[in-house]
Amino acid sequence: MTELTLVQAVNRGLQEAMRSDPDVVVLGEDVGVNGGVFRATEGLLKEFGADRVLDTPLSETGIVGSAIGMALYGLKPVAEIQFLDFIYPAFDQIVSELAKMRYRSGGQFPCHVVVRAPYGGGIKGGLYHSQSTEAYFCHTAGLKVVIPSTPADAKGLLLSAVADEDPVIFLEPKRIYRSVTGEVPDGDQRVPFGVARTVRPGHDVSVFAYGAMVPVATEAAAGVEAEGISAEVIDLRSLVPLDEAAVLASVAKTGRAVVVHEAARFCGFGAEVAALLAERAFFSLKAPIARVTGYDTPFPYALENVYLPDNGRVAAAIRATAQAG
Amino acid sequence: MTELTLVQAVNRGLQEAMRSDPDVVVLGEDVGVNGGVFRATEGLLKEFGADRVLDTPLSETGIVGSAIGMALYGLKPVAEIQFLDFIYPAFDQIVSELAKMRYRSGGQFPCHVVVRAPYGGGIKGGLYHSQSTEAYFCHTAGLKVVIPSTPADAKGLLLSAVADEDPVIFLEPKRIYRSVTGEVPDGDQRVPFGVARTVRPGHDVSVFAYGAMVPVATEAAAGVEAEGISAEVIDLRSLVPLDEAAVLASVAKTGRAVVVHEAARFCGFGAEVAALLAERAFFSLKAPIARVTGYDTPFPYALENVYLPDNGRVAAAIRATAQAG
Amino acid sequence: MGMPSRPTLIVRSLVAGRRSVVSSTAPRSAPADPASEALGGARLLSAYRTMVLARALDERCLALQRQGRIGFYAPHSGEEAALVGSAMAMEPDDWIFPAYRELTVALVRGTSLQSVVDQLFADAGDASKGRQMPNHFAFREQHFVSVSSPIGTQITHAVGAAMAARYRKAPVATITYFGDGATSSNDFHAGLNFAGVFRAPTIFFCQNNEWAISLPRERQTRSATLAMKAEAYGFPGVVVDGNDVGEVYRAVRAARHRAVAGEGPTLIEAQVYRLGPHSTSDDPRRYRNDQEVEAARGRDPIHRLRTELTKAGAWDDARDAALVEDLRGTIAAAIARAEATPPVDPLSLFDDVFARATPRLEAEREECAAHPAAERKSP
Amino acid sequence: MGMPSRPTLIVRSLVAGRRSVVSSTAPRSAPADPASEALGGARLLSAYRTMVLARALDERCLALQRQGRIGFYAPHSGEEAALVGSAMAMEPDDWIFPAYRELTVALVRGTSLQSVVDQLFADAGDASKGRQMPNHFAFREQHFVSVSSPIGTQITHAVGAAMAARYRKAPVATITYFGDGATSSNDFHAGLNFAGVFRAPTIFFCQNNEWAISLPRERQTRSATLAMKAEAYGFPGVVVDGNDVGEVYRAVRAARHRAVAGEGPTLIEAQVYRLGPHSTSDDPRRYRNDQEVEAARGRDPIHRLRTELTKAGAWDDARDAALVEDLRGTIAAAIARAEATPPVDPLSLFDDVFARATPRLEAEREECAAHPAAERKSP
Ligand SMILES: Cc1ncc(C[n+]2csc(CCOP(=O)(O)OP(=O)(O)O)c2C)c(N)n1
Ligand SMILES: Cc1ncc(C[n+]2csc(CCOP(=O)(O)OP(=O)(O)O)c2C)c(N)n1
Ligand SMILES: [Mg+2]
Ligand SMILES: [Mg+2]
Repeated sequence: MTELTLVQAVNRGLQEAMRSDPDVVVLGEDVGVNGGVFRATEGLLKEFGADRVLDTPLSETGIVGSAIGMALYGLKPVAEIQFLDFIYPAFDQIVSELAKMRYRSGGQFPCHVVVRAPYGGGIKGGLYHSQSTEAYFCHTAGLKVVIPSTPADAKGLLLSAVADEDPVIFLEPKRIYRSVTGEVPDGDQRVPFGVARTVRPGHDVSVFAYGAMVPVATEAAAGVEAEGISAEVIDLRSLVPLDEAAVLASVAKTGRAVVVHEAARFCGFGAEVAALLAERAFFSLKAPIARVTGYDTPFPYALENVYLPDNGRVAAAIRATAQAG
Repeated sequence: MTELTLVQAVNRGLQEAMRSDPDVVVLGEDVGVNGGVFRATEGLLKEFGADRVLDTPLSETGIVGSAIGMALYGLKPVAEIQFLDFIYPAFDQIVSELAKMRYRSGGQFPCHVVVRAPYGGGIKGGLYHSQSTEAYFCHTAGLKVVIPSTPADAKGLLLSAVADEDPVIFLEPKRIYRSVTGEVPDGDQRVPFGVARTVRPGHDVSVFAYGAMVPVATEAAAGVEAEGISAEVIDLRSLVPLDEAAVLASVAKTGRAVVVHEAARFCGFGAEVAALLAERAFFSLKAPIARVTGYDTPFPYALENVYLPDNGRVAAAIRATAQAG
Repeated sequence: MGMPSRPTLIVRSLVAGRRSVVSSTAPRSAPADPASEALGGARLLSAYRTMVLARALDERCLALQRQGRIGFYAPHSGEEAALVGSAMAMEPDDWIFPAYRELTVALVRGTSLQSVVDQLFADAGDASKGRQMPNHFAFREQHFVSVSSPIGTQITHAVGAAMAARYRKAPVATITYFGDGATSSNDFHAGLNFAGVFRAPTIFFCQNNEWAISLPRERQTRSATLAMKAEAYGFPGVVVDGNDVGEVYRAVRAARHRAVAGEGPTLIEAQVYRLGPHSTSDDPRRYRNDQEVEAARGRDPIHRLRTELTKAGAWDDARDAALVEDLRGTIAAAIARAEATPPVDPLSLFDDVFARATPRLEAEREECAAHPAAERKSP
Repeated sequence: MGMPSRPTLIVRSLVAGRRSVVSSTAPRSAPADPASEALGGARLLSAYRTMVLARALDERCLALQRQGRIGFYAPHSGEEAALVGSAMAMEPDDWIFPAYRELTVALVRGTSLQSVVDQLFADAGDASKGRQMPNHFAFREQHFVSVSSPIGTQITHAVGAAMAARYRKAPVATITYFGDGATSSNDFHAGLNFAGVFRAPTIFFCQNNEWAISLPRERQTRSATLAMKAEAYGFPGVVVDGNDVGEVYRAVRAARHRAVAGEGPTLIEAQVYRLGPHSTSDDPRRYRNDQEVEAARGRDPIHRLRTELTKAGAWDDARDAALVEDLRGTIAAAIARAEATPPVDPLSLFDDVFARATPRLEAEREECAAHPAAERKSP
């Protein structure tokens, strides 16, 4: 066990994966000499050399397209996109190629690629250094999508991602890159996909969150405890595959649900959680399902704190949901 | 009034818009000399000349990027993407630029652009000539998204789109381009955005659909009538802005809802409709909300008819929803 | 390819002599056998046979589509010399990143005709399990990578695979095929740039057939040639007469040498002409005139090679007639077999999304199984 | 710009003489006044003043960011001659499609210093309503189009606007600014290709400052120069010494003539050097050494022009000291004013998503208003 920040845990995960498998290579903008703009790839060039840590030209199309080619040949590339907001030049490669290669070839050509990207708001990054567009990827059949909210999960899920034969979109909540620290197991300790994590048990309301919203939801849940509301907080962390059993089991118990995410509400991931519950937990539900999310505007700069769900908004939703019906 | 197919109605809409406003220009691949691969732009080059009907190089990035530039200068470009499946090279331009230009400039630079694309399955087009990825666009703040299912709406909504100061993603259900005909008003008769269309009134179950699923849903609703189930079919047609009032009013009446779309289920548009109902119609709901959708696989070729919602699947869902609870 | 129990007609046999000339046991980094550097003798004859097969297949498949027996077809008539010459220049361990007109390349690589036809019929014999439209092949064993419809996307894959081969120190090159239209794609730009920067052992093989559906080459881009675009990425580009199978072969061979010698990528522009429609959905009379097509027919690569072989006394009309007759029979047999092959299993819809289906997919598979196919209506 | 009631310090006044030389009433299609074809006399002096202002602003803003008074800053030190020379060569009706280092271009276009500073502070005086990070300006009146962060996306916009101007038969050119890194972007490829095909009156102005964050120019692409990439699109590319304001001016002027005369686009590569960090988030010592930076300082464009002007007797140390002093005061005043300006209204979050807010957005505005800001925690 070692005490690490979330970004350090990502770094250790990459190091661990590269040490144990020479097929793992890292590529992206500024990942080598510079160690990544967030230092997630710090030290890798030095340890593994320029053959395995590739500073690429400024082209996300090229980064993901060439990563796919490497994977087809047999490597296990981990591509870094500097900010999730800059992934769109690679969107065609991701949705048309990466997600569909195995399927369209009848299983002949799997695509063993991890695409890592820091995402989310809270760093005063404005429109293009803040977005949470996980729903695009979750809606794309053929992609796995995971989001850690703790250092241990950052390393453990990343090791699972690199080991996974399927393409994984690995989103890192940059707002808590350094603000969250925690004990991280040493070595190749993987956290499996498809399993949610109960952050805090409770019996009145279920609160589903992921990424940087997990600490916000947890704080809000702790806050309403004094008012006699017992809120269960579940970190979904694996969006695809989703731990539907855990979601349904929690609501079977509480009968009430609040979903929290930074992304815009309309057609966001929260809609899927709500739809799942409205379909398969309907008879347990005692109150309307609340979504506490970013608003349906582009991500702002000056008003970032108005846009992002915070303790006040989440607590208010928990209260309202606990009291409704 | 003239009897037209859906694709003819699109063609007339473009013609009408170009006749009444010299700022309207059309650009895309094969839209000029060839008249569009589906003939949606047939005759436009001849009537309006090569200055207004531009056959572009094979670059969706260039098509949407240059359309944005034209709009900034003051034109009203209508860009054709040959198949929605090929829009991804332009995705960066659409989500990063088109959707955000007005917002990020504080209203100084609106983007008067329409992006038209045939979409959806049912033509044996396989993975890349069949997809329904409207949810990507609906989740992107700053874009309007409309989908006609009748010739009259095709022309009327297109005229509204061309007149709208905001970017509009205009999706055309190519499966019913020629199979559906109907009376279309002559001249500049617009169908407003944000207003759903009741295809068929009913009082037991609400069925929400759009595009090529509207005839499927309508047929299913007609079929279950004999079993004593009165299903109301609502064509959402304007996905953004969504006619939430109509959705809520219908379920306030029926207490039961089925959402039908071709797109994959997970994080699809149906999730938003379900989430909206689970949030704001909760106390009217008498049964789980059903989604009849494409499955969470890439779009298949040989098994297209297994993948696409059909009369049987929709009717079964209506029955189950009518009887549940 | 998952179909080992089915009898396979390997076209490699048509390309007689290829195996003997390019020994797969020879040290890969040694200077190539000079005999392999030009296409002559028996190998030229096999090139011709493959080209005639390709043409016969095209004609047959266009008819099949008109008869509604297959759903779609994209012909390659006019491009046979470029396809065969380039494919023959590559080694078995090399990787192919094709577009949708490269069926013939798969055949040269040793894919069975039956496999190709099964893909067109999307039947239970299709190595890709009926997942894709006709012409969108994938043949793992032959390193013939899955074709997709979006234009250009395979170009960056070819570069990545080449980088991987170099990382593994394998004497392997990759070749990617694409059209004149694809030079406008994002992946062309990214792929050539990455290849230049990383000196990837890749051959960019551009089939300039003068048209991208209805857009003529000169309106696709204003550069004097497509080959010269390579200079923008710091490596050489060459123009070849794509109707001359020997010239194509030599150019690709030279590019392959450069590649495996660590000298970097090459862009080859093969000047050909698309004699047929863009695809069975296309009507070329809407945008080009008959004279242009007739002029191109005068440069027909098959006609040209037949004349050459005949002049050299290596071929004659009788043998030609027999070959065509023979190939038609072979094709007919493969089609008959495909039509007798059962369709794919409906519930296989849920396979291969991931290596193992997620719980959600398994639930959907059950949901799907519960809806009897009888209730299903064709669109 | 929406701020008409605020007093504006128009830098145009610093660029004295510009208006008198390029008369906006002169017939636009007439051959240009030869006096405008070179930068001399009073106009050269104003170029110098603007460059000094730009440098002073850079220094001040880097300090502001360190003090936490603004959130971010991307300096342009080392690129002043290229920015000022190119901007002065454009006409008022021309359109600018900038990246994030083109603050100085906005100033040359007549944007007030106060407007620029208000954007950096994202306060209620910001023409873009505090929506974007510092350096992401938008000034409608000056045809200075909204800057975005994704690299290269403005390039195709410039081409589309140029095509629109041509369609309207307006004697207008567009210019787009981007870096060496941006030559790898999809929009560079698409934009230059469209411009070539449609002969768009566009100037592609590439600021080759040798670095794209930590990636040096020679690893961005292997072409000998960036300018030569134009040939791949069928139009000319030129390299200019970006430290020579006069040379830049003449090159852009010539390209603008070509553009409005219907002769098509030009790519200009201005060779400069990024003297400072990529941005306030960057530590350049991680990837480049001091000697390189020192060598570049020896070519400092401001120093060069000052020497030139001084030699010509048009400038001296006393005037220089006075100018710097004066500009610092002006900047300080603008900053003071910005810091006294109120923040943007929280509920303006919901404006400008569309021309008119949808019912959903109005509902969210109400929902937002119901949550008191006091409960809000900073991240
Ligand atoms: C990204 C993308 N845009 C549009 C299309 C539609 N489309 C299919 S083929 C084609 C033309 C391709 O031309 P070229 O690259 O010259 O290849 P050719 O068909 O001539 O072999 C177009 C526009 C597509 N498949 N992908
Ligand atoms: C599409 C995209 N990818 C990555 C980034 C992150 N990024 C910001 S600036 C930059 C380097 C740009 O270099 P260059 O084009 O040379 O411009 P310069 O900063 O040198 O002026 C990168 C990689 C981005 N903004 N957009
Ligand atoms: Mg072509
Ligand atoms: Mg640079």
